Amino acid sequence: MKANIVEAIQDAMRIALARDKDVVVLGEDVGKNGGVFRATDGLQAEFGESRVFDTPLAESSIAGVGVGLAAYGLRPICEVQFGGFLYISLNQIASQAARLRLRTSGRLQAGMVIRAPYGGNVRTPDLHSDSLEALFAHTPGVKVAMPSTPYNAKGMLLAAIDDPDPVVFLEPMRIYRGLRAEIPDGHYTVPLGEARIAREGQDVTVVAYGAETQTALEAAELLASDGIFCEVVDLQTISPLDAQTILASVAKTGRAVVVHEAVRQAGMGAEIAALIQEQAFYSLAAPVQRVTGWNTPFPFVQAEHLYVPGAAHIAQAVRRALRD
Amino acid sequence: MKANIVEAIQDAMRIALARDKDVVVLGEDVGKNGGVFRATDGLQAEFGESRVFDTPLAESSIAGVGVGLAAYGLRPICEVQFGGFLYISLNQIASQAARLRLRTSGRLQAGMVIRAPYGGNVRTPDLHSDSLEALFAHTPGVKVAMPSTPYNAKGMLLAAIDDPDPVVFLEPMRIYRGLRAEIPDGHYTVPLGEARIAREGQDVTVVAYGAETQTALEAAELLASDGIFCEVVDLQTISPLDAQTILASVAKTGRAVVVHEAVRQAGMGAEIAALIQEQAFYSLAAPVQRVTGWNTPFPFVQAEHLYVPGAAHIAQAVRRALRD
Amino acid sequence: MQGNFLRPPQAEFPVIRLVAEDGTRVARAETEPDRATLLELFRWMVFGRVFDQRMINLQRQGRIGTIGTIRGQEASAAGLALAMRRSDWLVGSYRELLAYIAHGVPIEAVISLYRGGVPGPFPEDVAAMPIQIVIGTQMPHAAGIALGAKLRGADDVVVGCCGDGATSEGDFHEGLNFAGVHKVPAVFFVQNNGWAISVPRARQTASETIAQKAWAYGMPGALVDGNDAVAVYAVVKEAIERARAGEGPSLIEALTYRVGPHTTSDDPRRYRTDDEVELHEKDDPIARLRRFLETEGIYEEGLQELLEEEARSVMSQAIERAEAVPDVTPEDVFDLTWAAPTEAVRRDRERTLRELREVGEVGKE
Amino acid sequence: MQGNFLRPPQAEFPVIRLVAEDGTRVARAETEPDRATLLELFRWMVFGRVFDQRMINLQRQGRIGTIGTIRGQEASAAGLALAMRRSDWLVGSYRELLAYIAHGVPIEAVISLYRGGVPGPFPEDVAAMPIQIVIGTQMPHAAGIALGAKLRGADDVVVGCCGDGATSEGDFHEGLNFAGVHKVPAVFFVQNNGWAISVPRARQTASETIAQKAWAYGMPGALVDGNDAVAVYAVVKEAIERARAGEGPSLIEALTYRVGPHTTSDDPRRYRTDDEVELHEKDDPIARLRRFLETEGIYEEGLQELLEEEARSVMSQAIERAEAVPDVTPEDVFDLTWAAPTEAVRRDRERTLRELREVGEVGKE
Ligand SMILES: Cc1ncc(C[n+]2csc(CCOP(=O)(O)OP(=O)(O)O)c2C)c(N)n1
Ligand SMILES: Cc1ncc(C[n+]2csc(CCOP(=O)(O)OP(=O)(O)O)c2C)c(N)n1
Ligand SMILES: [Mg+2]
Ligand SMILES: [Mg+2]
Repeated sequence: MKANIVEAIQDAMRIALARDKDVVVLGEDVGKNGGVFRATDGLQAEFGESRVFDTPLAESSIAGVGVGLAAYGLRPICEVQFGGFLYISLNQIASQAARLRLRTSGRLQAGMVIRAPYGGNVRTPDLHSDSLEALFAHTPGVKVAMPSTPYNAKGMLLAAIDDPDPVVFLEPMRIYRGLRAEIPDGHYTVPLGEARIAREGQDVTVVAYGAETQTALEAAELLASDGIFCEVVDLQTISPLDAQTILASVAKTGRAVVVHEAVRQAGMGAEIAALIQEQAFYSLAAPVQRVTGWNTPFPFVQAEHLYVPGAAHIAQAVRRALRD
Repeated sequence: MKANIVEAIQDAMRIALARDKDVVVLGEDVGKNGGVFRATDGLQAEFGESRVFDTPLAESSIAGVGVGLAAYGLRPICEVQFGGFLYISLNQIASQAARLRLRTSGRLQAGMVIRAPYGGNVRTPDLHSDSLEALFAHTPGVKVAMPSTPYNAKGMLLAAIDDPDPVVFLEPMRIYRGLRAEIPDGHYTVPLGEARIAREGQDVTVVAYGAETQTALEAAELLASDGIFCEVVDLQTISPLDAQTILASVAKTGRAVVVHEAVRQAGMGAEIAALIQEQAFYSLAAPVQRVTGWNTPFPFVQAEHLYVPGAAHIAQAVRRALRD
Repeated sequence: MQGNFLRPPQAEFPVIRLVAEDGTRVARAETEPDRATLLELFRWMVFGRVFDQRMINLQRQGRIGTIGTIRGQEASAAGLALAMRRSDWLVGSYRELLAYIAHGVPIEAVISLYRGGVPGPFPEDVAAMPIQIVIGTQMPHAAGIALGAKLRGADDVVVGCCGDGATSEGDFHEGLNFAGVHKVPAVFFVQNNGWAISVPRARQTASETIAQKAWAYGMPGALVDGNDAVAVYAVVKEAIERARAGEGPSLIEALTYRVGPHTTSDDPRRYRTDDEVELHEKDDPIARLRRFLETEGIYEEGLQELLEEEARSVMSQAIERAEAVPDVTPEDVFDLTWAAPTEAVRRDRERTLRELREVGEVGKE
Repeated sequence: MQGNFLRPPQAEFPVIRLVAEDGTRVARAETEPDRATLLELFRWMVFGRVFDQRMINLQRQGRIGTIGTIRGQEASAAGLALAMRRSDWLVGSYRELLAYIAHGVPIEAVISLYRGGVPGPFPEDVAAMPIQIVIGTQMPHAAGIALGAKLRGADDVVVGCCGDGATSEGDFHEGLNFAGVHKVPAVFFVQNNGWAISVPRARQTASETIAQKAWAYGMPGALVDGNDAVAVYAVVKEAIERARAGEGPSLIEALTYRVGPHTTSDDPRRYRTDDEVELHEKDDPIARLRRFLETEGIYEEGLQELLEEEARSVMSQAIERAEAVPDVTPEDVFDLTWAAPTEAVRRDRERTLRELREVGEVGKE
């Protein structure tokens, strides 16, 4: 079938709802409205109100009720309407979902998915564009998945729904619809914890994820016409971080650029740069470069195109990595 | 006067309450009880119930009411009883306090302090020992201060109370009382945003903060007897991060070890390692080492002494940095 | 033999109404608006209608971003704003735009915000928090500001507003509970417009009314017909005077209806019937107030048209001013993030700006 | 002329009591405990008293960490636990330790937890969430578990417990509101022991009772004498049966008193008078039930002493078992963090363990 990312995600939920009656979908406006991005469109009509249902407007309890459902043995897929509102869910995710297994010596676990669209350049209002993946990457016990294509969006979401650990699933709002591709019908998974090589190259490793993977690929294309060949690593899962794939690429290229649209300080770029210099110090020909959002809150719409790294920003950093 | 850290903090609040009638202290049990660690002991009796008062048991509103008080022009010092509960306050701090100035074009600002004890090896119950500084370091618009001595505890808290930006002030529970020192009477400040050299040395730079500064100093002492001389950089302010002081030290030593008790992945150690390799790549003789908590939640008490880096862990990393 | 220990909910809140749908008076109140205020109410409501339509048009033309609609809710917004002093604090959200403007916030500041720019500082004499987007978070702020006023011994009152959906958030609870315990001078005003995007009020809470939630916080509550501007004004006025007199906070539920879509991005046909909307459209707050003014002999022929004309021209000027405001720069964003930037912030700002400049050059290659 | 639009709180909740302080019966209820259950209640309450004292002693000896005290609250804990089926879920906190044990959680699991170790998995047939430390967070869990039971068509009921202080948390609100809307089979049980550490109930919420908060969620509420085990049992039983019958959730406030310190680290003299404590100490729930058993002719001479003896020996054995459990290892922590570790997790685990081993060697130098 041909699908864009939001359709791929919807397809994954439809398949999961059909194959496992313990799967339930909950969140604000996920029922009749089908979600503000239509990710759950038609699911309530197809599976009924006891499988797909609206919650009150309360993000802490969306996650917290999810923990309860999971403890009882169901497989909740909780939707938080925009990534920035995950701040409100964080306590239930980090202090509860992530630790249920530890606290019960494995007797109970919070096998649940928390889905949220994230990211900027979509002209959304305040706090709708934030990228909070680093907060969850700093929270062992939850996995963090961030798809970049219709294929991995569907496959990773199906993997996340099957996963016995809680998974925060951050969807690239900016490319929800822009990217359309052929994906397999029916059930398949893209395993959590594995990065993929999105483009091969030998000069510089560009590590990206989510919507920025596409931007990194654009940059690679730009640079290729100048004879600079980037290897683009698409992390897919942000946590646990697949260090091996990154390191294997850097072993080849000796140079790396890490890209994300989240705030720079204490973001994933820091973790990846730290990891590369730790493990591949002697194969590094230049410092790892970071291309990120600024050390400011996500700005007003008028400045967002400057805040979210574009292909030119990435290309600039690649050139810097090569200059050094 | 001679004071331990908790007394220094109390002294700072007493001075601030006395010199500025807009300063108020609020939180759970801060009134009659004087706080579960006695940090606010006697303050209500001295300044009255309208200056020092208990709140309902609700951490989101402790921060949120603080935002309102600050917007009105007061200088709230909010206490969150244990660092782990900052997860609940995070939304009000990150989505509100940190952005009030931006949203009002500078007309209003959340000049407030959120104090919380943090850290392990104190045999506290579940979620009482977490170190969440990285979440706040990833939140531009809030400053993060973490004292390590009675002197900087008092001076930084007084600076934080004066600061027009919101400050998350994380207090090293483990050395609240263990460390006693002479500190100046009366008002003085230790400026936010400046690290200090806690011990000079030329072989390896050890970057630490909070309670781990003391552990790093212990490690330095251990190593000195083996002829290894560490320079210990005490960050004092975690965010904004004083890169210059770190880089100046690494320029001298060529080797660095970063220490914290928080979770390793996406922690401050990552940011500091990333920064050093970015800015001091060619003076680095070995990869920056991280000595941190594990990539697990803070464990049960029986394992905490293994989780929280001890002097031996730090010494081990210093030797590793020298071996490379 | 005892049993049935569990007491089912019993709070009954009759809907307070002073003017019936057909514009006839049904009751009088001490705190109701005088003649001048009645005309002001009408003027602002008419303005609100024009404002709403113009903003929707601007959005359609791509000149502003997504915007919430306020059609049908003009009486609640105007009634609440006019019952306040300018020095009283307004703490609300995107659904209270009309209240913000009537309270003194420049229209161009609101337009700037929806143009994706900085709103610019509100005037010094307008007491208001920023227009909140993160649902419910403003309620603890309202409690905090009101506590500030109480501690300072000022006679400012705070009006904290939110929607029916927002009442489900933890922050709604924490804010009102705090306000109750500290007996602060605040009025909590919930515009119950029947919907939170696609979620109907009945799926938001099993509580029969939102007004009765007041009792959970030890404060009085009131349920007012939110399409009756006269009643909204009177009830809010009573609550504000009570708060100003030191008698503590209260909670008002204004029963109204969102006639338009949630925002310009919303398609309400997905979740509600046209019949339902039509039914509510008939109860137009502007028409109701106009009929009342007519009955009272206050309305002068052609007034509404005049006010509409005036509103259109005011809007055109405001749009012009807003569109003349230069776009936000990265410098603005850095400089508004920190009040006291440290050396590291200054260096980081410079690095970021340098990289942006370089990319600009790369772009020009 | 109308006015006084604001309706002050009016919910009146009489305290439900079946047995008076002096042990005489004041009322009967359909759902009250039978003879066997009365003796069970007494047995568990006596056990609770012994348990509490032993835990405090262990703490003083440094054999366990800080522990909350439950003295004075035994009737609430036992009454609630015995009204449940074992397959009903208990979702509570550190103040419900006695309820957990009476519900089937092994004593040594509780002791292990306070020894700073893993509690070990609860037995398969005990339906309970872990003993919650993060105040209020368990209330949405209770709602979620109850929704799970409803969706599965199971007849399990969930009892979600917390203290009076916890009612201020946003999660309390969100959990109960969710439960109300989805009409789940849950009973929310608040042990109002007068204090949240040093904050008295009156400073926690301005609401006259906690029971009346039920109405804000569209559910029935009840206020029960929490020192009357017979009444607690009867009221909880009624609420559970109602929930099991599909009639939805309810909220019970049990009025009791924390006679001891908040925990072994707390010094209550800082914030309350000895007089207040003495006053409450007189109303000892164990003495009350014993007098009632005597009046009813169920009590046999020496029973309490026998039960105390039994409890002491059970505790000694449990302590022995708990102390025989090996300390938590880093391996345990890693292996309990992830159910499905990835390759990166395995490598990270190995690195961490290797570094720990190396440090161990360094330590031996
Ligand atoms: C914390 C948070 N969650 C979700 C949203 C997305 N959202 C915007 S408006 C809205 C519905 C609000 O309903 P209500 O409180 O009734 O106000 P109304 O829009 O009807 O005036 C939602 C869910 C948000 N802005 N903030
Ligand atoms: C979220 C959170 N905030 C603060 C604390 C610290 N704390 C532990 S018990 C307690 C008081 C709880 O009072 P209440 O809910 O009445 O229960 P009680 O202890 O009286 O049974 C506090 C503030 C905590 N454990 N969790
Ligand atoms: Mg609404
Ligand atoms: Mg209590």
